[in-house]
Amino acid sequence: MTTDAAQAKLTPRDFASTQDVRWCPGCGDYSILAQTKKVLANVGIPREKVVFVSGIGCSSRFPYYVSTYGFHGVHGRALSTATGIRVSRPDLSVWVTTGDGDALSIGGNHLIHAIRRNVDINVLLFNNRIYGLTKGQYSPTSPPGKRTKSTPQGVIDFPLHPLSVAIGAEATFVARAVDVNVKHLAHVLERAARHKGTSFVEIYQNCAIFNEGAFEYATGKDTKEDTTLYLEHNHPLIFGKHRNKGIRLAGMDPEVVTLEGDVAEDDLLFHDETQAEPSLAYLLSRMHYPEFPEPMGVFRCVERPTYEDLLMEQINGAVEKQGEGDLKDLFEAGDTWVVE
Amino acid sequence: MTTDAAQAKLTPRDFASTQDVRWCPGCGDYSILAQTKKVLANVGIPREKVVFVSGIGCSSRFPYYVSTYGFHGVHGRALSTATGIRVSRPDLSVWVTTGDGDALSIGGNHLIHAIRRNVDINVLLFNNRIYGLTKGQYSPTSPPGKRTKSTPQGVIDFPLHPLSVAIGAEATFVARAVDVNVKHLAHVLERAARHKGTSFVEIYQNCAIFNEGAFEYATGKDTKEDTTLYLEHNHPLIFGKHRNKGIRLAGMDPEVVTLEGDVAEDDLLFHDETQAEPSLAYLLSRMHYPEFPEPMGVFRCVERPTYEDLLMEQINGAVEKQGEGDLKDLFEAGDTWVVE
Amino acid sequence: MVVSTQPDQSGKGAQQVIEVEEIAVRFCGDSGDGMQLAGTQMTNTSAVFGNDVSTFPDYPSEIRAPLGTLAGVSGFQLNFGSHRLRTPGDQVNALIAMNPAALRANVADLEHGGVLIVNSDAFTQTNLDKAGYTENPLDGDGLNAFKLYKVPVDTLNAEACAGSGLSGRAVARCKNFFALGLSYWLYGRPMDPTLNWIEGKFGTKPAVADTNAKALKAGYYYGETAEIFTHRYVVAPAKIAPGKYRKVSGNEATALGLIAAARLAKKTLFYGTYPITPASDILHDLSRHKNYDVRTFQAEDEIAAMTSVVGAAFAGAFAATGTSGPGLALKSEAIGLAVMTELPMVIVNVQRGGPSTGMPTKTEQSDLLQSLCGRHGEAPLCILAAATPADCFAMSIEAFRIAVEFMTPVILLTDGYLANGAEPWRIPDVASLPKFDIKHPTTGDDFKPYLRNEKLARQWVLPGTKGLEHRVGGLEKRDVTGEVCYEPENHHRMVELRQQKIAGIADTLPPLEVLGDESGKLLVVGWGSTYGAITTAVERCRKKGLPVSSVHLRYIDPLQKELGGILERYEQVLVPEMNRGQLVSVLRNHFLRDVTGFYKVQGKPFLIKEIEAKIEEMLNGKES
Amino acid sequence: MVVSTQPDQSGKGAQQVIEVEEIAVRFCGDSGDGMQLAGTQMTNTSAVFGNDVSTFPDYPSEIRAPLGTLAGVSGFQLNFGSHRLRTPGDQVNALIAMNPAALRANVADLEHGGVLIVNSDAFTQTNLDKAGYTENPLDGDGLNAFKLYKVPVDTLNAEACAGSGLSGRAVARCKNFFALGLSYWLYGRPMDPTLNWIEGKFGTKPAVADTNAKALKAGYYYGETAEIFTHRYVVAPAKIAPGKYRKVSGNEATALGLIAAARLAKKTLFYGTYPITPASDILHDLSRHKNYDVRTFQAEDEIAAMTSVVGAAFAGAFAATGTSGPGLALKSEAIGLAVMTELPMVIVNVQRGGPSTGMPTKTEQSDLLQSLCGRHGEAPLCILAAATPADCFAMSIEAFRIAVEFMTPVILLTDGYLANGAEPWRIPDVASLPKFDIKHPTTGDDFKPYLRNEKLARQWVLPGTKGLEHRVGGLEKRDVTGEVCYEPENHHRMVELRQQKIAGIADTLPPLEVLGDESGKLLVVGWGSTYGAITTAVERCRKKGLPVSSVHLRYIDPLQKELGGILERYEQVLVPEMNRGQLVSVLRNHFLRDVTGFYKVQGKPFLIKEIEAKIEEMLNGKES
Ligand SMILES: Cc1ncc(C[n+]2csc(CCOP(=O)(O)OP(=O)(O)O)c2C)c(N)n1
Ligand SMILES: Cc1ncc(C[n+]2csc(CCOP(=O)(O)OP(=O)(O)O)c2C)c(N)n1
Ligand code: SF4
Ligand code: SF4
Ligand SMILES: [Mg+2]
Ligand SMILES: [Mg+2]
Repeated sequence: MTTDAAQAKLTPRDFASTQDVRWCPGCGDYSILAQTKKVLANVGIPREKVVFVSGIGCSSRFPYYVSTYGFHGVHGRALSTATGIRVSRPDLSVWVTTGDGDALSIGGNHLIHAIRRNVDINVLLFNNRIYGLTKGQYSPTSPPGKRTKSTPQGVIDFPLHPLSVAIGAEATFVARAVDVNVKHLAHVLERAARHKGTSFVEIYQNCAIFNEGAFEYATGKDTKEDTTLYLEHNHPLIFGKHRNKGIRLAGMDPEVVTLEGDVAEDDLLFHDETQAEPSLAYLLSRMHYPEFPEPMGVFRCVERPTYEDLLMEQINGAVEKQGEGDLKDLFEAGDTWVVE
Repeated sequence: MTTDAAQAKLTPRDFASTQDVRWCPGCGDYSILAQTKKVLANVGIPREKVVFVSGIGCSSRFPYYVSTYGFHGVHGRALSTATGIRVSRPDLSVWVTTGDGDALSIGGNHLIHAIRRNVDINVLLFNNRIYGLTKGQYSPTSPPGKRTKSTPQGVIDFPLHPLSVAIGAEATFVARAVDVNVKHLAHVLERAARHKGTSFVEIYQNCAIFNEGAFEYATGKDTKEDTTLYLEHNHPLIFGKHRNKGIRLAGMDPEVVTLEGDVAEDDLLFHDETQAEPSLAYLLSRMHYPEFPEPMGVFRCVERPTYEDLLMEQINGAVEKQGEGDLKDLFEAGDTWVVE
Repeated sequence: MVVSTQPDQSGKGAQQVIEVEEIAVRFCGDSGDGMQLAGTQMTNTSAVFGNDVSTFPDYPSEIRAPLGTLAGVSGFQLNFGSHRLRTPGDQVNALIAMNPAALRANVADLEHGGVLIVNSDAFTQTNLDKAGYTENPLDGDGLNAFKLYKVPVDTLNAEACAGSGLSGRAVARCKNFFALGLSYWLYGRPMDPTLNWIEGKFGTKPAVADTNAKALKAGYYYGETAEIFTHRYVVAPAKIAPGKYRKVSGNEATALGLIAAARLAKKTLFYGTYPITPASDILHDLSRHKNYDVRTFQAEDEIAAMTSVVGAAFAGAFAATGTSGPGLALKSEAIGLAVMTELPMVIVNVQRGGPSTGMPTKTEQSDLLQSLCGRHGEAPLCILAAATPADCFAMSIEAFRIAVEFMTPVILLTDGYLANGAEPWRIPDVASLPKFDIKHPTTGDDFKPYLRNEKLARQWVLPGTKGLEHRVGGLEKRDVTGEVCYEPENHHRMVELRQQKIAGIADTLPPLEVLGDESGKLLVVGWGSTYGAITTAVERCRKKGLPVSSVHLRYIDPLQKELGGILERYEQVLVPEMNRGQLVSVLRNHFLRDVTGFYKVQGKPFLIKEIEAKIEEMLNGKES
Repeated sequence: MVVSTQPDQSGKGAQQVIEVEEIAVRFCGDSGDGMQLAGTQMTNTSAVFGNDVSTFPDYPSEIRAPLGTLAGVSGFQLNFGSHRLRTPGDQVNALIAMNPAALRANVADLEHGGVLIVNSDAFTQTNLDKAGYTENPLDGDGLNAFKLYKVPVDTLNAEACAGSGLSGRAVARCKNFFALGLSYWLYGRPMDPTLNWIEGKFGTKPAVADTNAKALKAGYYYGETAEIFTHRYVVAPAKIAPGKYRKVSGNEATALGLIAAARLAKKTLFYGTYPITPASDILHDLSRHKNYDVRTFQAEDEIAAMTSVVGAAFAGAFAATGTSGPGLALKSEAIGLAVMTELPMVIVNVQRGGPSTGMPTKTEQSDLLQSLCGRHGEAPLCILAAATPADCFAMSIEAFRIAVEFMTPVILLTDGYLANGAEPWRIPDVASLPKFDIKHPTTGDDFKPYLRNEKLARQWVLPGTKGLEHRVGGLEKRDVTGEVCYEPENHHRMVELRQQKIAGIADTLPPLEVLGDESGKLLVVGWGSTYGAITTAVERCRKKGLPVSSVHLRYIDPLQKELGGILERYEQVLVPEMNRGQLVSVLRNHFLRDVTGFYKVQGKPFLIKEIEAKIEEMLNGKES
């Protein structure tokens, strides 16, 4: 939802609640909170028009820390709860903060169904590849082999890749960011806020206690340029400390090439976030470290009517055709008879 | 699971149960039942080693009609039930029959999680694009605009495409067939039966009562050659009454071309079901009527260890390392003390 | 029951006319034979004629079982009378069977000496085989117990409709009207209402309209002219409160009630649900009333449905869901969230045969305890139960009344029998309906989300209200402020407060009325859909002078305050339930009062006579 | 409680030695301060020393709240005595507080006149601020009620460990051992067990081992030499049944019991679950025992977990799941399927504070009614409740015994207090454990899936058995054959049979024993984790000569047969519960017996004295 309400401009601080924040020192959630407040201020939606909805998890504590309306629901059901809110109140800006367990384990089904209906909700998935609140069991995004409280010999479940799942359900807005790259995170969050329809954002989030360093490769000073690739619409896929590496298509498969000799920028795969078919976005979602740099930014951003708009069309259409419903007509519809 | 047990070969009739089949006249389920029995006989798994598991729906009545072991569970949970069976009994051949509502609406989460774990289960999704048993509400695969019992003004939910969802979860075996093309259906079912890991098969199934003709385009005598495309491994994508149309890649997007002039077979997209990356399979899953012919057959078939094999590895490994668990050791582990 | 008999005046037929107080007719045939339509037509005609009516359809549990098989038989039972009717009738007085399977599946319910009309044309060898008859029941004397009339319906119908220009199949499809016409003659029903309906329905297809009308008349005149019928029956109009009426099933009435409540409060009605038999029709009905700002949401499952309803309630809509047992089980956790967040919503549970998938198309009353206790922790809420199909309307409105007045989820229990059964509904004057005036707070000066009013209800804030931004959720709340709070004493107090709030609803309930004497030997206590059978049985027993009274509970939690005192005034208490004693355990627990449970868990409602017999048995001291 | 006092022989110190029967010590500090370890060490030492022990940890509900804040305080309470102990102690006799926040969060639980040792070094301005102290509590006389000892632990520990070669932070990490040493001296505990433990644990890192040992000794000798301590306390060994012991928490014991049951039956243990506090540790424990053919499956949610367990049971495994309230709610529908398919499985429910997300880290007994009634339809099953941490072992085995003997799901109720509390467990001789001999049918001559034995249990067939291929599911079954069946009488009968089967379990239960007189003025009835507090309270009252007895229920459904008779033999019945009277309603319903409920819903267990007081109040006739 995007309302640049002409009103006394709010500052990020205005979006802070009175509750003191209770995440562990070093938790990536702090940075996401800070950037979200900044974006809310930028987008300029009045505080009372915003609702944050969550399930259960460290990430799901989020609504307590923003001064908007908030609903801390049950585990995994944030998206269906948010859908109920949006469908009955399309005037509200609805945000969901959720975890990799909350959204992809117990809540996986609600996620793909909200996405396919394209309900206008901004979904921030805090992916720390672990169950934080319950103290360190593996999650659907934990890498195979990882030893956790519930997998002393290592994870044997093949992980789900959040963006691939979202694209499998044909999401209209799909993006990725990482907690510590705050500028880019804020940029992506603002793009999500301005998209009409379900905006799905995966945020790499460091769990300092149970999965410290899980994203070291993507955030480390001297590794990040080679392990991540920042997408730009209509630009070729270039990355690397020296910006001399790129992604080229070999048939249907991406390959890493070095920009030298006969390999020019024009030979590279160009990003097009508006491509109607999600196949490119899907292919990008398949690029994983270490084989590939992991794309960051907006993978896909296309228009499709939202569920609630289509519903309101039917409702308003019905009112136009049949007129505001009147109870007397309702009661007397069908065969009636009178007893004197 | 694939055991060509050397034993008195069973016939399809041997796989018929004593229950009389109770689907409506003209229901596509009859044909799926017939072909499945044929395949069971071909594959040669002993009857007692086979378990059919289902949820609730017309399609989920299936287990009653085969003479193997069967479990008719609750709505949407066939895959998690089957997982419990496979994990505790890897010697059994486990099959799931499910509907578009059972597997993709209430059961969507269990489907993607079984798929990502690659539990060795053969999943037959009877896609009739409607809720049959509950008499005609729309399902997650019903096309937008469709008028059903619960959508008198037409469906406003954008549909889920079963194969795209399965590929979003990185399924190792993905295929499609249609009820009335029995030869091809049997072929696909046999391929599924022989694949190790989760085999996901979408079957276009006609609901004669609540969605008659939904697949007319793909089955009609004079339309089917132009509306469907039968995939062959390592062969170009060719279709059409006169086999003169093909699919070519334009960047990342498929396009329909006619084989004439300077367009030769070699210019077409070649199918490779074994491609490690699922991007091609995903792209194929995006080809929908009327813009494209809808691919039939095996989209993807790759090897990946199954969940239960990895689990048994850990178990056997533990036994080798620590020896068969002994209760005395178990009880006396850790700090103990003796009171005289 | 026979009132008087005299020779027929009307037609030339020499039949005797017998006047009776009520008649139960059942039409049965293949799903394709249009039996539901025939039954509905005769119901409407009888209602317009001035009789009281009560009906119950009996669909096959298979969608479309093969033609002519037992599994494919569809039936419709109509009870019409010259006095108040509360059930479709214990026993069938007249059975119209269109084929052997229909005969086989239904003949057991036909009263001894009852009228049995069969379509003799359908008794072919193949059909007999499909029905599992080794020999034709129409030959031999297996049916001697009944007044058997073999009518070659197919032939007669075909003859009557000859030259209609319609195809043979189309003509055959009219045979239900032939059968209907015949029953109209047999029971002295006017044909006009149905003729008008045909006109209205097929007006655009004159040939079809014409042929159906021909078939109807042909059936009627066949009765008059064919010499085979020895009796006719007439049922005088009933004394019914004047007013405008329509027929409603329980599910229709529930949908009407939900819409009415929302409209009366000038609110959006959000209905989030997942289809399940026998609740789905509520969704179907509601989805057809979008111009009443009804927003139906068919969710991916019951958990999504329930949480969407919680979200909608938080957002300020009139939020409701409908389901049946298995769905209610799945909603348990989310309902707990609704209790903790103290938001208003209505959960309609149309009970069916359990446990598990059980007998999905059959009726039962076995979700009472799940409704009461099926949540973790101490999670009290309000539970209502509708007594008749039309009562579903009143109770749906009442459910919303309580939900918003006390800021609580309310479970409304109905069941498959109410949902599909139908009765006349006296259309209320809109002005006479309850008023809803809902006040959402609008000013922010130190607003406290969990501050309670004298009814212990917290305020219902609309998101979007400036200055009232706040957060709620499933964690324990600090009293008044609503912040997350783990303090021991606070938790203890909040648990008590939530209980007291629900208990307090009792102060707003209508008094519980006793049918019969205020005290005595035996009290029958019922709840929900057993109302019709129990009340009729008690009335009949009282006519016979038996010292029995009854109370019927439409409020399960909290119970009406009078109940405890009433129970004490009777020597014995009988509690008939379509379960294994769920209300019995509630009564024992609340009142430490020994009561006699009378259980029927057969997927079918009680018959009046079953309860009558039980009452007599207890009064004859066989029990207790 | 003081037994004797005399001047100290041992050290030079001039302290008085006081002999006492039991002591409750609580260590508290920052999550990082190693308080759990210190407490565990003192527990083991005391156990080895021959005392009875009972412990309870108190973790912060935040994962890692900021250093030095109240939210970050972690505590460990140890009760050790010269007689049988059943609780961690009502009141703390000695509190060791490592910083201001720890003092602030715990001092209220310290007895009047109790020992209070504080790490004075930690009482800096920043720490005082973080704890919310406006002034330093160590100055002024706010703590005069206690024997306050200000010990500069950081300094002394640093001095003692000087020259260890370890970093300052590493040395600081040893301060819990300094505090431990001091308490060892104060309570005359031997240091060897801990010194040995240090050796074993850090053997590979001599510097670390050495420094920890130094710290321990330094603390010990500080007590001896510093003149500040006026008293020492000794607690004589208890008379404990001879045998080999280990300490177990309720969750550990549950895991041990599940594994043992499966091993005894030579079966695979399948444990399908979804993590949830406070049940997750059962999963963690089981996942470390793969060599016992334990197959843990962390499912995507509780519904998948439960249905996977149903599948595993159908496949022939010993199938179990573990969860807490919200998870049990989600499992409701699938448990109904287990009831209908009559398959054996164990559902462990570790209760926590509800409703909804409630107070997840706190204990409660409020899922009894959900366990009993939280399913649609008539879906009876067996419910057990463990009484102590170690009892979780016995009851897990008993749960499987009943599950396979009667082919039914069994719910085993524990709670957060049992789950995390620990007590000594006398390690049983494997040969003394129950035998399981499970017979799966192997021959096919007209096999009937729902044919029942004298216990009404059907047979458990292993898929893979030739000739026994059959289908089961959630639809109603025909008696004996198990085919799908909608016949009215059959349904009625099956509903009865399922109920009778569960009722029949009572015939196989151990007799219910009364503590105290077989009849009299007052009976206290408890269930589950209240055992320790109730039993101790009743024993104390009886010592005072009060006419009170008690029974403790570990079987909730069915109840033991003796209960009804027992209840009749007492004038009054008191039922303490950590809920609002869930067992009370069960007793009232079953026995039409008025009982007095005594409810504490604070997320904390009953104190012994609270129950003592209530007993005295009732016997003084204030109640009833
Ligand atoms: C129905 C239910 N099941 C399980 C839980 C326990 N639980 C709470 S949060 C959580 C997962 C947390 O992981 P994630 O969603 O990744 O959030 P994070 O804490 O990592 O931010 C679990 C299993 C619960 N609260 N409710
Ligand atoms: C928990 C639960 N919710 C809802 C239902 C009702 N129900 C049974 S089958 C079904 C959907 C059937 O559609 P599908 O899965 O496509 O199967 P089909 O009948 O079309 O083969 C529904 C909603 C149920 N049985 N259980
Ligand atoms: S446990 Fe991890 S995710 Fe949770 S608050 Fe702490 S650091 Fe953050
Ligand atoms: S309703 Fe449709 S899907 Fe179900 S049996 Fe009939 S034809 Fe088949
Ligand atoms: Mg996480
Ligand atoms: Mg379907």
